[in-house]
Amino acid sequence: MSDNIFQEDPISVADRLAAEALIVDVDGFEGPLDLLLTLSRTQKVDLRRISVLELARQYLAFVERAKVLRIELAADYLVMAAWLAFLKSRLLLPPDPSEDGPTGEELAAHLAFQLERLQAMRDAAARLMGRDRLGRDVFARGQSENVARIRTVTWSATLLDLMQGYARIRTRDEFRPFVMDRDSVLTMEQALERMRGLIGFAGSWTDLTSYLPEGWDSTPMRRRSATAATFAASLELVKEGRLELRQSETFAPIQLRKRDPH
Amino acid sequence: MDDTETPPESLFAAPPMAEQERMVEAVLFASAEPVSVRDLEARMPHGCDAAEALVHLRRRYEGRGVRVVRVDDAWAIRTAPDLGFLMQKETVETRKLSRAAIETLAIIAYHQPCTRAEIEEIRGVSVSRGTIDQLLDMEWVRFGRRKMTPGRPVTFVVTPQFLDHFGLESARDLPGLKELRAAGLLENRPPPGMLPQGAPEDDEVAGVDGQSELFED
Amino acid sequence: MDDTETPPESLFAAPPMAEQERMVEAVLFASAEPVSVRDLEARMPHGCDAAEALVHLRRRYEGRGVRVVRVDDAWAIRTAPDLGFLMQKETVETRKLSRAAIETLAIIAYHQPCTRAEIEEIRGVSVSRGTIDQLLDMEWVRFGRRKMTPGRPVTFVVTPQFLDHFGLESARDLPGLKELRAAGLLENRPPPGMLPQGAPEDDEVAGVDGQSELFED
Repeated sequence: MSDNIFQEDPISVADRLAAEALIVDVDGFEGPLDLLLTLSRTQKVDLRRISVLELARQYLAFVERAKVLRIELAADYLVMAAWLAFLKSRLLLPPDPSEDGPTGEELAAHLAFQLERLQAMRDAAARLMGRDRLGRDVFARGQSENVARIRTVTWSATLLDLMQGYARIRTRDEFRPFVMDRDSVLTMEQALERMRGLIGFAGSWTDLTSYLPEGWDSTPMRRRSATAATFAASLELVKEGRLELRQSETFAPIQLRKRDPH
Repeated sequence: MDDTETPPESLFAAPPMAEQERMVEAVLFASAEPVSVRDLEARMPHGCDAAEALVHLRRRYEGRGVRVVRVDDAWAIRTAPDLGFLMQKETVETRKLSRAAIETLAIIAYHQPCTRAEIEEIRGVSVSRGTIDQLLDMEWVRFGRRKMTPGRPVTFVVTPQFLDHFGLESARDLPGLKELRAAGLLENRPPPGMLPQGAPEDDEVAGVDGQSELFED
Repeated sequence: MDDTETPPESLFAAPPMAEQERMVEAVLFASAEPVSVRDLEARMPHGCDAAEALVHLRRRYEGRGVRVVRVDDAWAIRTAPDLGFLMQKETVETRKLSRAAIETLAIIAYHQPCTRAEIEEIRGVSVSRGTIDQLLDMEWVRFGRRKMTPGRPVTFVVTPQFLDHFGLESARDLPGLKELRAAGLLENRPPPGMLPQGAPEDDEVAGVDGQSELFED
């Protein structure tokens, strides 16, 4: 990040051409910030002294040119264009006291900070990749020793295996054909088994609902399923001659009683 | 080593012997196989005398923890025989955990404390005894407190060793589904029509079955 | 080691330091991976001081063809960087990293622990699926602890393998780290008002829901 002596140099024709040449390769940019960073280089100043207003002009001109050339720009480029147009107006017009929010200068300073930070990370990445690297410049032991004396098996798995395993199970559900979640469904077989165990104690008329298994009234879905299964199981037991059912009127509670074998 | 003839005259001077010794040292260290004098010289700058460098290097390592040894007509660096007892850890054989075990482990980690029935519910297949025994044996999983539900089933939780192995501060640091998806880990979609029961993995590797016998009560 | 308390009196005296140095030398030579002081001491006889032995060993190898290097809290022997040219045969083809992956890696290294939203904020574009996946797969990056900000997003940190690959003793030794910090370029400065780049942040908040699902009962 060395200071540059051409701080306020007006943009030369060559730089202008270079900026316009960018249009040809709009796909080569990794988003608006990357494009802004490239455009900012035409100013030939330290990023900390960049003219954001000038940069906004360049960017908007770029977007205009793209329109003329009928290059379709991705939405985020247009969002950035709209934002820069707004920033430009804030920077050029005297501040409106009725409007709150950050000033144009604050917004410009943050944009400059973002550009500087992105450039700094790119420089850092380049320095990192330029280091002496294992397997290329520096080498590990080629022949790690294996004295096969004790063979203990250890089982290995990486965090990635673990997460992929979990992801595999969790996404399997997304693709199975629709089936009811079994934990909210009481099957008739389950209800029947339960009722067989309980009817021995049903000497007198008892409300059917009191035979619902514990915990099954927690949600409407579970309650409905348990009621239906218990009712169906009761009908089955009536058919077997082991139970009597009665209901005083439509929608009245259904009651049941053990039927003694004659 | 028998090769004592002088190297051919060269237009460029060979590096000093101390430097040649460094080179031989680095090559022997990094090579997967023993390296012959000829191969050493083929790699080193022109005019080097690998045989002589080996003599120096060999002397330098006398009495050290490693030695320069001759294997047939090639050379290698090996640990000193009297220190073999230190290498026991190197003999450990590492095997990949079976898919069933990984999935079971993942469910315990994400849902702990977690009963066997819950694991089966999530995996959609029954969990063989060997799988959990294996995880218990590895000390990645231990028994948690019993659940206060009918039957008071035992639960499983992951251990500090598990966290240590996977570099986690706590099980809470495991990334969520959304984050897994964002990282591209959920991309491999199973073929459509694949039923949960339809995935009868190599549920247990043969070895695991054998192991379960070992841990039977 | 931080642990400076004197070891408990032992019936057997620890071996002399020269002998301990040999042992450390043998173990480091035998292993391709870095070995921690703790692992060294676990293998060595009771009462040994691997950290001190390492100081001696490191000095002994100064200027040699191989060097004793520190990787995080572990130690390894590696060839001297100036001799890399001899090792063409050993060079492993590393997977070519995309520019996005390289930048993402640098951002994680310099800003760690670092969330996905922060990476996106700095790069100004969303992080594609494969990018972090690739870094995780190479084991240069792993999940760190969750951030104590709304949504408790997961973070990424670099691994010892990353340090080993780039020849760094610790993440504090990243090139230019101090200067970047002094210049305020490692701060997470929130944008004044609304910037288009701020958008990924919301995404992270939505992540809470996905996350909580996992930890239901």
